[in-house]
Amino acid sequence: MTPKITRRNFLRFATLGAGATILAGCANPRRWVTLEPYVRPPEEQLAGVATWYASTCRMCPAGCGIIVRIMNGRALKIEGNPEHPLNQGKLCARGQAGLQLLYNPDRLNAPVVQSGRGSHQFRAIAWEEGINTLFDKLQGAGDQVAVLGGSSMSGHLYDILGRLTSAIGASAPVIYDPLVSMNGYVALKDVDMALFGKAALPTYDLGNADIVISFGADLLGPGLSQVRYGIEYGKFRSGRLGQRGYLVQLEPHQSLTGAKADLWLPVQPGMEGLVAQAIIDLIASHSFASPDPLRVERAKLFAGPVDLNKTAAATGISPTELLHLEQIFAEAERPLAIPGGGLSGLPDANASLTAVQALNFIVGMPAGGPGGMSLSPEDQLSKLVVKPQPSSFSDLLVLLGKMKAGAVKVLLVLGSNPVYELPLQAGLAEALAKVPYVVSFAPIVDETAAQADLILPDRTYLESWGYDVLSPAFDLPVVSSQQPVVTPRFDARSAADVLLTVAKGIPAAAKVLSWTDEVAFLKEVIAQFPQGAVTGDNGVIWERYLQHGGWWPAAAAAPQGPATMQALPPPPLQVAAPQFLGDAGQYPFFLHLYVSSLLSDGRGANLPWLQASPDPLTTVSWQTLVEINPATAQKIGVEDGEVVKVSSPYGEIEGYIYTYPAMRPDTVAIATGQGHIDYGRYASQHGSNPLLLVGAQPAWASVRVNVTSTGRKVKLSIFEWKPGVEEGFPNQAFPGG
Amino acid sequence: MALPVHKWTMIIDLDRCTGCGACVVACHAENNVPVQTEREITRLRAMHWIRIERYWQGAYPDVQARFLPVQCQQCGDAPCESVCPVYATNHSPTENLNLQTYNRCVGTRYCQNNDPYKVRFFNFFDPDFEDSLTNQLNPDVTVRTAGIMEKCTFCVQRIRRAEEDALSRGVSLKDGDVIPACVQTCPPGALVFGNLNDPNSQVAAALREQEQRSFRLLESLGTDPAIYYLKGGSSHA
Amino acid sequence: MPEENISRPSPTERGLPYWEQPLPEDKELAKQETEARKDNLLLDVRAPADVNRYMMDPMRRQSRRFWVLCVILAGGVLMWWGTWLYQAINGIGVEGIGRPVMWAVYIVNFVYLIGIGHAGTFISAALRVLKFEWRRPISRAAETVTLFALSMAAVYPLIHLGRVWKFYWLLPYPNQRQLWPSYHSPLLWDPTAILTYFSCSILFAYISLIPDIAMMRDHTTGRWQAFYRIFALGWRGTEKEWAHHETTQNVFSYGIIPVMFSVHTIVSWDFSMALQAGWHSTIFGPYFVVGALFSGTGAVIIALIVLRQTMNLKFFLRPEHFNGMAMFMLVLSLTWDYFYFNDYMAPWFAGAPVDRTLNILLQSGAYAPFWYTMLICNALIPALTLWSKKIRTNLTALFIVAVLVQVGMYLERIIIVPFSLARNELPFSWGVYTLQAPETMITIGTFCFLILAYIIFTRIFPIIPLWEVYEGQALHGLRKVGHYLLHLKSAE
Amino acid sequence: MADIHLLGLFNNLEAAADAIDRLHKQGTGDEKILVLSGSPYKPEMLGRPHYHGKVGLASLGGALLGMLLAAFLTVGIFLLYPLIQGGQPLIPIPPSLIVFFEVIMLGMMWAAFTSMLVLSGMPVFKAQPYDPRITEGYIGVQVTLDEKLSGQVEQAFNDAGTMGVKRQALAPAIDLNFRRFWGGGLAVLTIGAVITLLFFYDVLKINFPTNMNEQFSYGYEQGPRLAAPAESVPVQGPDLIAGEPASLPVPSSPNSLQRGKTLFGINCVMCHGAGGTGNGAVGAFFNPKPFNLTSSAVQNLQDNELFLVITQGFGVMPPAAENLSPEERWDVINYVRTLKK
Repeated sequence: MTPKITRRNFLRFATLGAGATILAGCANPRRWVTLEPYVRPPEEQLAGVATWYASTCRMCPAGCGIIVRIMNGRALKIEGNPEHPLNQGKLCARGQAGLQLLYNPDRLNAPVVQSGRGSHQFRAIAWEEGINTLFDKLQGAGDQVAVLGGSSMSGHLYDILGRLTSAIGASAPVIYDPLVSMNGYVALKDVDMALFGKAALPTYDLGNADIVISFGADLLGPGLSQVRYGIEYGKFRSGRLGQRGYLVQLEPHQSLTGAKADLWLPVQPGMEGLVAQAIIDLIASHSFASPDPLRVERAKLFAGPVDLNKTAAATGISPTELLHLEQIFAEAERPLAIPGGGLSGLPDANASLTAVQALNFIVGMPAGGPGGMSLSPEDQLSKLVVKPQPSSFSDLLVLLGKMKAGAVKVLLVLGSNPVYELPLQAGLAEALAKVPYVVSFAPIVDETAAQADLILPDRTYLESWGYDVLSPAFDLPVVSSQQPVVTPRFDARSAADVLLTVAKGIPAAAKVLSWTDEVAFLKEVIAQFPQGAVTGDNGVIWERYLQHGGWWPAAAAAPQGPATMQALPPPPLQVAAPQFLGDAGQYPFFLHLYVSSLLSDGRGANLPWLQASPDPLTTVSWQTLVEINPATAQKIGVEDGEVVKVSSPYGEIEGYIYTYPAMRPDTVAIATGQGHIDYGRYASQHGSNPLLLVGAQPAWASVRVNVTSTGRKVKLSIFEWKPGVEEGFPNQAFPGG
Repeated sequence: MALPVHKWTMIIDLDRCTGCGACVVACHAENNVPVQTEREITRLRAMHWIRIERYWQGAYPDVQARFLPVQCQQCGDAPCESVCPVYATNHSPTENLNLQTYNRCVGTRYCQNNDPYKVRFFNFFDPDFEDSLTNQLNPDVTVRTAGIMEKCTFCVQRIRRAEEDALSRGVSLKDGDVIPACVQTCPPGALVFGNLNDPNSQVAAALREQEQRSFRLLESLGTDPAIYYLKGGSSHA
Repeated sequence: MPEENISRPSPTERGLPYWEQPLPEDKELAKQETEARKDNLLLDVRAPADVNRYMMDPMRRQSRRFWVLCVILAGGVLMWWGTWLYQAINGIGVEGIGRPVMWAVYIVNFVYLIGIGHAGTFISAALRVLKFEWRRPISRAAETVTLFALSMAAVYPLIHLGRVWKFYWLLPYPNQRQLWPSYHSPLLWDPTAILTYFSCSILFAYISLIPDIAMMRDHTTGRWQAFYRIFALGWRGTEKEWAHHETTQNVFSYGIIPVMFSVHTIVSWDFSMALQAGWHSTIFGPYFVVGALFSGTGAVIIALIVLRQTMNLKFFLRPEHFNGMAMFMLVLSLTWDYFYFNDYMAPWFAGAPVDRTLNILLQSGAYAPFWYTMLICNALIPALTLWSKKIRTNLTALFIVAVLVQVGMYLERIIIVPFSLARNELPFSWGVYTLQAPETMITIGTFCFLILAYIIFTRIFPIIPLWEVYEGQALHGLRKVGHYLLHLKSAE
Repeated sequence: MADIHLLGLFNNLEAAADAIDRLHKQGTGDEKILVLSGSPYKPEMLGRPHYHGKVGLASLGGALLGMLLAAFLTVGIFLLYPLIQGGQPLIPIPPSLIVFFEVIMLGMMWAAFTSMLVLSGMPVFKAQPYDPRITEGYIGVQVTLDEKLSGQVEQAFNDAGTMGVKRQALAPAIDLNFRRFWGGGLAVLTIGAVITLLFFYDVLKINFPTNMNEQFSYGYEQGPRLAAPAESVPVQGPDLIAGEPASLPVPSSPNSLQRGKTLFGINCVMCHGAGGTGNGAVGAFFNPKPFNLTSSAVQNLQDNELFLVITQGFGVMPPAAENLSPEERWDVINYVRTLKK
């Protein structure tokens, strides 16, 4: 048939349909399509114009700018904000899946009170009642109020919480979630303070580096800013600088970064620091034709005696490889050393991190120039806006201590899920038992909300206001705006508004929190900004700020970076081999915990898209895998899909064996994210939670475990045909070569 | 009215692909691809229009994962087309697209058998979008019901929108006006999309420069795919 | 002819009816003739009145067992329909298929049943054309197998459709969808060929049935007579009717043989047109045809043996028939061996990665048991047994062999369809097919229907084409008469 | 006197042949004689002339019909619906050949069958001279002639040694049932075909929902309307910035009015009515009724206010932000201004 005929017929049908459409539109919530010529896909007849709103992604702390496609008042698609300096229009899997958080069928549609903690006996109440209850409780608690929050909380909410707590004399909010701790942000800041005299997070100009040695840092993984480092990696490989870049990855279990590295070295868990130190010592002792002779001098500041064989024995990296690493690093023009978050989970986290950061110091890259490490510049905004300051694990323990001591009458939990995220040893359970009243602001009943007395469902980030001060922000200090892109689908209220309302009644708080609602508050905060790149000529115009998705200066501010900083003369660095928790005989394997690419630290587990999408490296979805080297599997007599019990000194979980060729035989790798008990129909009853294997101290990355088979076997919900992929064709290589 | 002939082409740079899986989820969001339950996936019914095939190269300790994103190759001579008895899949010569008309499909599943890339996915059951999740569904794309074969369309709805806008504005499509969801979101820029007939387009340029790296999947079968892959490179130091 | 100089025997020395021809006086000759009559139906001439009774008695009264069997089979059929409904409502996913194995048992059954449907026509048409006299009593039994096997085969493509309620979109008819089916697709060559083959087989069987229905009409009363009267279409056996009957049967015989060959070739093209390892082969056409005849002959043998034992047809079905069929099956088995070797050899020699993987899978991999069983059943057993006349004429042995051949040929189709599909060019998307309850029940149900329809048919219509038998016997007798006439002619 | 049928039965061929010879001697023509038998005999054996049937010819005609049908199915369809598939030519020869072969064979054999019935006058439902014994191997010789001559015919039969003679009055020459059968059959087929065609083309229509007509997704202009979030600013830019003039209003030009009229017709008429008096067809469903745009209450509003109402919607009135670009909204406003009475 000719397209013309079809078109005419279609038009006829369409006009017939139009009337029906409107009527159906009024009556029937579903779509009514009239008969079309069946040869043409309906994808070819499109109407309507989409509206796009700029906002900020809160699926992880990175804070990418997003634009959301709205039709009919419904959010259809999230895309990266092309104007945004951080992610430049790109987005990761979790960012794309945010829509299912917005429209998650398990969201609470009203505030609820729980008749008994953990009973799931919820009673829906009116918002007024909920707010009044919260008010009464706060009234009664006086200064014995504690706040536990997550790191992806909006800045203004943190600000309001801070003002509230200080006004009533309570201790400052504690911001903690696994992503923060597993990235070692707190520890890194301390190290940078010590080395560079500035407590800021480091950012790495991967795109302009030529030699990169990553000490277990999963740059391309979910932990850090997956999108930004993805973009950087693209540049890194594009060979703009006349070379393709050379990436060395040291890690016991191959991550996405390891898969893309040019040299993957399975270092013994926890020994990355030693490798870094060995490189420093070698640089100090040898003298190569380095582009910057000062490197040797700087190295000497840290160097100690070097014993290659000892290091090799300890780390499992052969002397020649160590020499190779040292040589390429010292000779490279723009080398880069990146510490993995895992280092922060070692007993001597500080030493290891320092060793790696020292390498960057030794390189002595001029800041502002291409390549090298620089320190995140958001401190320039510290006078203007407040951003959540992640607390260390010890801060958290202090809070728990207070709770156990009964010094906390009301606990507010916002944007974090400690019951799921904290190891049992931390003793959150008994701490909570001591707290008379727990209020959760979770939009979905998660494990913590299930232990709360009152749940005032917050709005998800796509329907609420806020801003995020990027940290780490790469070259520019950025305040990323967050605005509702749709009218709320559920009867939820923004926590900030709730708190502002409550504050009205508390005299002390009413003085410092005089705003009618959060928008007024935000407007006031934004109004004081200087002129930015996208915010018009006469200072910040609120609308422009929302329209373009944030505020950032037109050009890079004063150069940030090591060179501008006077390194305090450090003591000779001595990294000790970490002491792993658990007796080597009883627990023969090292536990390698890593952040799941899709579910991240578990906050993504309630989104079907993330649950059902195959993990990039194992192609398994919905399940918790216990990854071990095939040789090891043979040794202990387990095979794919076998249900095993993984036990550590602190706990034990069940998981399914997956033989993973690219990992050390003495290591067991488990991804976080699964094992929810609550948190919605998609999250609950899938897999198990490896965080239960960790003890009650910061050293989450130095645990030994044992693996024993339960004899049961299951089918892996796997996308690849594993035998096929492993055997492949007789004498045939990978298609991409 | 004679439409300009577009040869829509995608380039996948295996050197840049980090296997992060952003494209997979972006495709789900854009094309209303239903998610499969754990049980269904164990029965080999996972459904992702674009998938990242992961192969292993070498043996421990020199082993490394290699990623190969595979989606419908939009073949010039598609084996899947000619076996469809109801014209549910047919070819658009003006765009070199491999069109799929869900409404016509009766579910013989022959196209999947005859498709060497196995990038066609069959709806074994009705998709279940839990109540409020339906708010997100893209009205530009039909929600497929049970018994229907579906596959990557190069986001034909985005192509159509771009074309209609261009028509209404009276201009011709520029390079970058059409970007499928997966290409749009790919952080390292491993995916590039454009019109190969336009010598100034990104794809044409990339193919000119990266000629020696480029190959097409199972090209020997004579399917004339519209997706070019760039081999993963390697550097030594 | 000139009337005057013809001399006729007077009424007194009038000839006897051909069924009353006496034995020769000579003892020796008489003995030989009785011997010959024992195992040769066409020489063992009886009065048609009696022969009719031989045929109709078993049709008249049925044992209790028969009805029980019918009920059981009917139950099977209901199970089939129920399962089909369940599948249509829930989606084809209740079947065990998944990526990349999109076709499985349903297509296997389809190919297998089409294959069964071949021997019938072949025996009744080809042997008729080639003037094999011994085919006369068995042709209808074979045709009937064809009819019901085909009717089931025609159902399977529908069962396997993802949206069976839209099956009519596959038919070429003017419609408001502004589209016709695409004849590019082998899936449309199939129905075209099957429609031709099926409808013509029905007509062919009916044509040869008309005179026997007339016989039933003449020898029944009441309601049944009315029933037969309708289907006899007023057949009287006039010269004109017989003449048209003759020509039509010849047209069908000559026409349906090439159609038969084309049908299974086209079925094989469903596979060999695809870019699939283990399918993409030029030998598939003849290979499938031979396989079809092979399994079909086996099926007919099974049917004949069962009929002979249950309906007491020892008079019609004699060792000579089983002997002939068995020999036929042996030849076909050897031919199948050759074609299979042919189909196996080429990929083995070329050694393309996929083909090699597939061969490994079959020879030493998970599917090895199926593969070897197939080879044993299809090649080894017929070759070892059927050479001996003892076994060929021993019904029990022959029955077992025929059943094993069915098993072998069914396995062959399984190996071709789901097993080949499990491997392709991208190891990432390999897979496996696991049998599930629904398709098992549907398969059993359809075979129940096949058997039920068959046995009911045999109770309503004569399963032996009596008129053909009479023709044969009469012609045997007539030779003498004709000789005599000629002798007279030559006399003057 | 009327003709009658005489049927003589013989239990063997010679006798039958003898009888026929005798009839010939009596001068009975072969056309008056008919031989009935339970299994086919060559007419020559009974000294009867050979009979030449026309079935072969008929089946040839059927084959030709089949060829035409095949030609339509293949070439015809490919030309009617030129859709490219799998890089094949528009009219692929080999597949067409397959269809040709099969359909030709179909036509041939069906024609053979039909012609067999028609030519041999089947089906016959009237009573005919017949005897059940014919299917027991007996041979019947039927003679149709004047009753006067019946005597000598019976004589001939007896001389030939008949097993019995049956006489039957001549039935009406034409068999109405025969006509009814074929004519009726043809009529039924035609009517059936016509009715089905009416269904195929939706002239007669059963309105049952087919797959995917009802979509889970919320289409354009449908669903329960959700208002745009208050105070949020889309990427396209704010429609109004507090304290600033409306962003680039379009001056009221004839073009703008023309565009506005069209857009008004598409987006507003269904509720506000063609004249804007609020009497639209769909508006009738709503309570409160849509505004009367010609009223001073509306006309006195500022442009900016109208713009906001169009953009964000008002009460049950849906926001048009998604369907109208800001310029288009200004066109509509310009047009609405002209509705003032």
